[in-house]
Amino acid sequence: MKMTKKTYLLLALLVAALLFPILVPNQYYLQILILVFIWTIAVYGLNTITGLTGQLSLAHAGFFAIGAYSLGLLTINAGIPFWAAFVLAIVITTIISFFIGIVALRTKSHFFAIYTMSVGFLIYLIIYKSELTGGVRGLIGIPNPAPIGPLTFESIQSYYYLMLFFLLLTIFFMYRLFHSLLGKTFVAIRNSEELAETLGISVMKNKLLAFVISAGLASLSGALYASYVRFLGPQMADIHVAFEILLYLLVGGIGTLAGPLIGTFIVVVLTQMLQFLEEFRMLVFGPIVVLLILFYPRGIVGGYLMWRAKRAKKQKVADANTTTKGENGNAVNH
Amino acid sequence: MLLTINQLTKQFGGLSAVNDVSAVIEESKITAIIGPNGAGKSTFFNLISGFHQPTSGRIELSGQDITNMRAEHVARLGVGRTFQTTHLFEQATVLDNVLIGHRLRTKAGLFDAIFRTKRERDEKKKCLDKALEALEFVGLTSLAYEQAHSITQEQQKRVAFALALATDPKLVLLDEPAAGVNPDETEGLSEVMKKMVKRGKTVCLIEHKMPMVMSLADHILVLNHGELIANGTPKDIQKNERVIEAYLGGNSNVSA
Amino acid sequence: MLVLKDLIVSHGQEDVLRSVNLTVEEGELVVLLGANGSGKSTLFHTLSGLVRPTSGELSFKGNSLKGRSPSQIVRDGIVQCAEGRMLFAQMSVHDNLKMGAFTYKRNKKELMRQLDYVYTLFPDLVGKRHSPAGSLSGGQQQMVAIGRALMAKPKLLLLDEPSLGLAPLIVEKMFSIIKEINKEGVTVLLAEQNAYAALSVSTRGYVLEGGRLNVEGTKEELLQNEEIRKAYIGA
Amino acid sequence: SGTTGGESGEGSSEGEEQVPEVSAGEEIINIGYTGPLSGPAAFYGENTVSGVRMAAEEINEAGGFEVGGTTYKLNIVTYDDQYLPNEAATNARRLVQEHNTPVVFVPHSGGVFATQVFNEQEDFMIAAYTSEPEILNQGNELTLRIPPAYDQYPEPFVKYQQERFGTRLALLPTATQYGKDWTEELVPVWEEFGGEVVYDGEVDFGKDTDFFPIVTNALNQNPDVIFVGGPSEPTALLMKAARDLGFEGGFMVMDQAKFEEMDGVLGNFDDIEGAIGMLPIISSDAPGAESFIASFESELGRVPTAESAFNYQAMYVLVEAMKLAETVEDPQAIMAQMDAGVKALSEDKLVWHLTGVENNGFDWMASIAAIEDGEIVLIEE
Amino acid sequence: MDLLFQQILNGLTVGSVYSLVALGLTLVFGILHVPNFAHGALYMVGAYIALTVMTALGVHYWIGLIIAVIVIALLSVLMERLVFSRLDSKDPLPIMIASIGILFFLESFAQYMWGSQYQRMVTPYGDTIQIFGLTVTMQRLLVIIAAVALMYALHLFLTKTMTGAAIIAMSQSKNGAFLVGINATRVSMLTFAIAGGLAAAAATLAAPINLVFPSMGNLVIMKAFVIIIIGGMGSIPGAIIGGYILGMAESLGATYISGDYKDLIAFVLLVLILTMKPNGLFAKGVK
Ligand SMILES: Nc1ncnc2c1ncn2[C@@H]1O[C@H](COP(=O)(O)OP(=O)(O)OP(=O)(O)O)[C@@H](O)[C@H]1O
Ligand SMILES: Nc1ncnc2c1ncn2[C@@H]1O[C@H](COP(=O)(O)OP(=O)(O)OP(=O)(O)O)[C@@H](O)[C@H]1O
Ligand SMILES: [Mg+2]
Ligand SMILES: [Mg+2]
Repeated sequence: MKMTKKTYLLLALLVAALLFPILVPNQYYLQILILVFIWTIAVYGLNTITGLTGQLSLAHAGFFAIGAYSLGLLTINAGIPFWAAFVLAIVITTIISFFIGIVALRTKSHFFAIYTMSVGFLIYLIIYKSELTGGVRGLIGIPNPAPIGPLTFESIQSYYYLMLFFLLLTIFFMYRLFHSLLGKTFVAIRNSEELAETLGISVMKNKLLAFVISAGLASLSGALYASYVRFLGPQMADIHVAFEILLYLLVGGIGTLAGPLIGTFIVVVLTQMLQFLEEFRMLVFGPIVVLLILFYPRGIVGGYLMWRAKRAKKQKVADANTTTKGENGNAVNH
Repeated sequence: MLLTINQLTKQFGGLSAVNDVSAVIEESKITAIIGPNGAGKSTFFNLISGFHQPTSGRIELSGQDITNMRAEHVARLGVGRTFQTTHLFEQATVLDNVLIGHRLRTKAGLFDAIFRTKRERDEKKKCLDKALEALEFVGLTSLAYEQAHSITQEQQKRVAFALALATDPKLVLLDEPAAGVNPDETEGLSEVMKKMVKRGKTVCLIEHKMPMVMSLADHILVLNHGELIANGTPKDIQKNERVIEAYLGGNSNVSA
Repeated sequence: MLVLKDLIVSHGQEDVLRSVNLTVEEGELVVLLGANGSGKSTLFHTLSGLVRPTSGELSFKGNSLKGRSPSQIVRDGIVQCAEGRMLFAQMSVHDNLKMGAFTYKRNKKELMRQLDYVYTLFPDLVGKRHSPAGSLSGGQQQMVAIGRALMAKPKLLLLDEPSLGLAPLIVEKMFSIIKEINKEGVTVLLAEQNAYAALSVSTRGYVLEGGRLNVEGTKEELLQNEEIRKAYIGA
Repeated sequence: SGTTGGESGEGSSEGEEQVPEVSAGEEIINIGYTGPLSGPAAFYGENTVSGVRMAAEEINEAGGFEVGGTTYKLNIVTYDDQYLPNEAATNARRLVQEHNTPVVFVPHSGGVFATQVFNEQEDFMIAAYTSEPEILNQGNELTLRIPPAYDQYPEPFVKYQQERFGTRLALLPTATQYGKDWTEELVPVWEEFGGEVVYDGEVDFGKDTDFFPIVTNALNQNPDVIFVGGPSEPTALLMKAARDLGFEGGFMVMDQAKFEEMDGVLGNFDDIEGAIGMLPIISSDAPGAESFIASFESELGRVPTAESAFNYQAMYVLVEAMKLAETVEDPQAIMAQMDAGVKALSEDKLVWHLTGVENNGFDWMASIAAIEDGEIVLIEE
Repeated sequence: MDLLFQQILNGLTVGSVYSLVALGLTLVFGILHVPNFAHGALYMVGAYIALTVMTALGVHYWIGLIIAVIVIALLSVLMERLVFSRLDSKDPLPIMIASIGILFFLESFAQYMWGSQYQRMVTPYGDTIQIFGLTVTMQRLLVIIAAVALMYALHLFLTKTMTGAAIIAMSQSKNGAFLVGINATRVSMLTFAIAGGLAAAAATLAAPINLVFPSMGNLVIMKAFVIIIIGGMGSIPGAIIGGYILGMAESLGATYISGDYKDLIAFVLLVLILTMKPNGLFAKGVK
């Protein structure tokens, strides 16, 4: 019964998402949702390596940027058709991430975090200094996504559906991954690399796979970003972007399936709502982040899951108590 | 011979934790390794299971050279192990722990995961069956859905057994399986080990609990300062002067 | 000296200790027996202030221990050698032992004397004094842990399964050391699986079952109790 | 929804009623702004927006302006974008959707590029405060460049310095695109007049903690003149580092750095004797400068910089153009009247010599100054 | 030759600042087991406090420095009490995010309090002097001397006193520290205080050779991360040596390799070192 209730809820959400542009013809709201969709995909990417596999990567702003810049450069400089460039951009990023992963994954825990932070910073500096990428000026003139059959991508509504499509695809992908043997293997590595290794799991190979998947998702997100914003600057590879992605993930709930979507939505909307504070919004935003982490260290979805588990346990204990009451009485009589 | 060890040496800095040890471990038997603290027993296990690489010497498993193989590879060839301090996936249920134990015998990858192929479904079922079987073997079926960190020491030891068994090993290395377990339950663990041998596994254990070792082991290796000082049946060992002096002590409660 | 009344301790939703009553008189060596998971370590953690009780009374030398921090409790003279050892893995053995004297750190002379005493109790450690504690074998680490607890000059020493992972020779030796320490006036509360050896050196014992102290008695009484022999001595 | 209207003074966050009062028959027209109001570039953002605000307040106080029989008052709606292009685009959408702004001020090139993607489609004008030449090469008809083009500076700079100090030049500009573009403009001129470049470096003001190492390297080549530029204060410090390390030649200062702001860091102009750069707005001899400087000082408690002045000017011109176009809503029509708007502006509102609008960019007269004997001296106009 | 020595001197100056900041970071790492991103913000606020008391109260530079050290030490302790002590030390990610939240807050706070413009701290030691043909400002010499003195004092404290040893012990086993009677609360407060104090001292020493502005901490903190990784997390000598290695690499790299790619040096160095030694240079080989 519970299952169906959940399914109904999800269906309702889906229908709402599909109807939104028709019911609410506000471009600003659409813009926000489009950005939420794009970011969420990157957050799912980070969730794969950090949430599932337990390796905190701070290089993901870099992969996001590589995906975006690859698309930009392939379409502008090489003149490759849009969708071919789109696929190539993701392929290029995964190849790059493969080589970075081979080296970076030899380091563990915070070493890995800072190592990837440095890699991210190097990617940023390369984009920033290189002539090819347009340096500080950035990359201008990325074309609209080419029409696919009768579908064209000019209006903001069409962009909305395009991003929604890729988001749903990503969620489906993550859902399958979460419930697969491979997903369970990733989680085992997160729990203990040492033990996983004694159990004959090739830790390096699995971590590398998770890393490449996660970079691939980040680059998908980057390529979508490039096709939507159509201007790229080096600041998109900045470490702050990596922090931001991480923040979305943590607010939502790391290692959970729904966390990335919920976290990204909440944080993006919250930052927009705090706009009225102008230059002082960080003065409020910072403490909100701290409070959230203090009270929900596992994020919103993680907090909910814990609450549910606790409630289930309480129920069990209560049930057990009613049955053991009798025994207790006996013990006293003894 | 299931396992043949030839002049194995491991040095940490200047210290020889294992020094020129040669020994064999027979198939379908229980071999116990005993010796004082710091004698190099755990290091010995670590070398066999590929956790450490030996400084010199050679290890063969059923004739195959595994001397410098990495742990994961050794496990796939059929060596399962437990650690001295119990080591489980703490943040997972008992069942999920054991389920992952069989992962090394499966092949499903990313493609299978996403498209939920037949292979994925079959292998998942296989892992589950294997896990349930292993849990039943150690008598923990009822705890399958508990979190691994919330069960007792002795139960955790059993989960560790199940985990090792789920890998389908030929040889099981158990590092002090009964440490911190009370006598009553120690017997229970002994039974499990005997059962393993009955099922065709070869068991090799490190233990300081002499009553258990003496009644259980077919064969005993004694290490001291990294060197093999004695090698024989429990009876031989109990009488061995060097072992008594270095390890057992005069009035040890060997048969208590 | 130590009095526990109706102590209840829980981990999350579940009560681990359910109404424990226990007393230890000055100079005694009391053994705590109990199956795995019966709550021995939890009791010890509560005494050291690492876990807060849900309800009940604890007092040491007539003063309540409620609300006292772990460091204050150590200063009061209750020192624990914990299961799992909790050593400073990257510090040398020597420094680990020195840290044991933290509560009287300014008294260098006393510190040195105590250090000598510990090294005579565990001569194996002398050769390892400059090695990081984490690189020692399991049994050697156990010695460091006991040594470190002794460095604090406890009035009441809590030993949680000190024989865990020790070679028979050392176990024997350790029990005689415990007895010796006790003779020198340190009160000891000892949790053990090795019931026979533990009871042999003790004055009294308790048996903890499922979070309750069900049986209490002198060494002789417990050694003769059939059920206990069967469950904890195994012969 | 966003705060609207004139947030005045740095650091005052109390929310005064900011939408201007309107009496019967009057209407409010919203003008948008998105820029860095927090983060590392916040000071710059504040400088740009305060110019726009001051102009709007003055116009409102003077009773607003009349277009097609209706009197309008201006309301400035601001959003923070932290210098990020996509945030700027989001803000622009929001401004247009929720506040109906026909014009959005964007003070950074990234934000302009990201907004240019849809501004023609969504029908609003970008008032771009950036000297980035590319923004006008996109064929975007609704983009207005506010600041002066920098190609007028190199020649007088080079002439003055080669005459005074010599022909050996060390390059130490800021490591931004603007710095690079400037350098590319300058170097050919320097060489054309017979000079040589002896050291080619750049300084990343966002990342360097200490300027001594790079300045040491530059001085090792014995230059006569050093080309510097970037944010005023660290640029000043860079020049001081050169003096500390024994440099006695002259400086050419990119227009991004302002002498008046260096004063605050150095206390006086002794260390930058022999520098040539842009005339500070406070030394402007344009008819409207004095009153602008005075009211800026009284409101913000410090001297205005070019960023404030140029944006202030732009706001005034915009209103003139709206009047001439007889619409407050049609950006195309307003854009078409920009040049006429400049010419229609009354003299006493000119804070600098603005001559017209050419190719969608404001045409300012170059004003160059140098430090001679510790004083700012006007070199050329 | 002169150029070389001049650059070595420059490298020593920056290296000193890096080392002081990295030292505080590495100490706090021992408690949190996570790099504290807010540490750079403490550095920045430290500079503002010193600047403010110097200009507003007109106190001498040294008094300003001492006040800044005290205030930041307190602020750092406050951070520990209000936030970090309430988070589960076994779970690194929430701690990291909390520290990022604090970073956002402090930067924004500084902008609110002191504005976002660049400010200059005037030093009484602004004179330049010539030694052995090298040009140095007094302030730069002071940075080097004061930093070395501070580091030596800290070294003595950590190795020669039990309280110092307690800081190290805490970082290795919190429960172990409890069991020997270390007041863990006090030790972690002390550690945060020292780390904050060091950051404020470094900032006040370095401020006169650069400027004071809200994001000034970002410059230093990224490099401090690199340093403590190179030096091995939690390693005190590692932090000091790492700081000087980086300072030297930057000033000499700018001269002999490439001025343009000087910023890359730190990160390339890190990537190279970790590629060869995944646990850092000074990591102790213990499981
Ligand atoms: N990683 C290591 N680095 C340095 N020395 C080590 C390391 N591992 C073990 N040793 C040393 O090697 C020796 C053997 O250790 P090992 O753990 O094998 O002993 P053990 O026989 O298992 O002892 P126990 O019965 O106490 O567990 C010890 O002296 C120990 O200090
Ligand atoms: N942190 C914890 N969270 C939840 N449950 C716990 C925790 N620690 C202990 N328990 C549970 O409390 C009970 C008592 O554990 P405790 O460690 O005190 O037993 P013990 O008598 O010391 O056992 P052993 O002989 O194995 O050391 C066990 O059921 C255990 O699973
Ligand atoms: Mg061992
Ligand atoms: Mg216990």
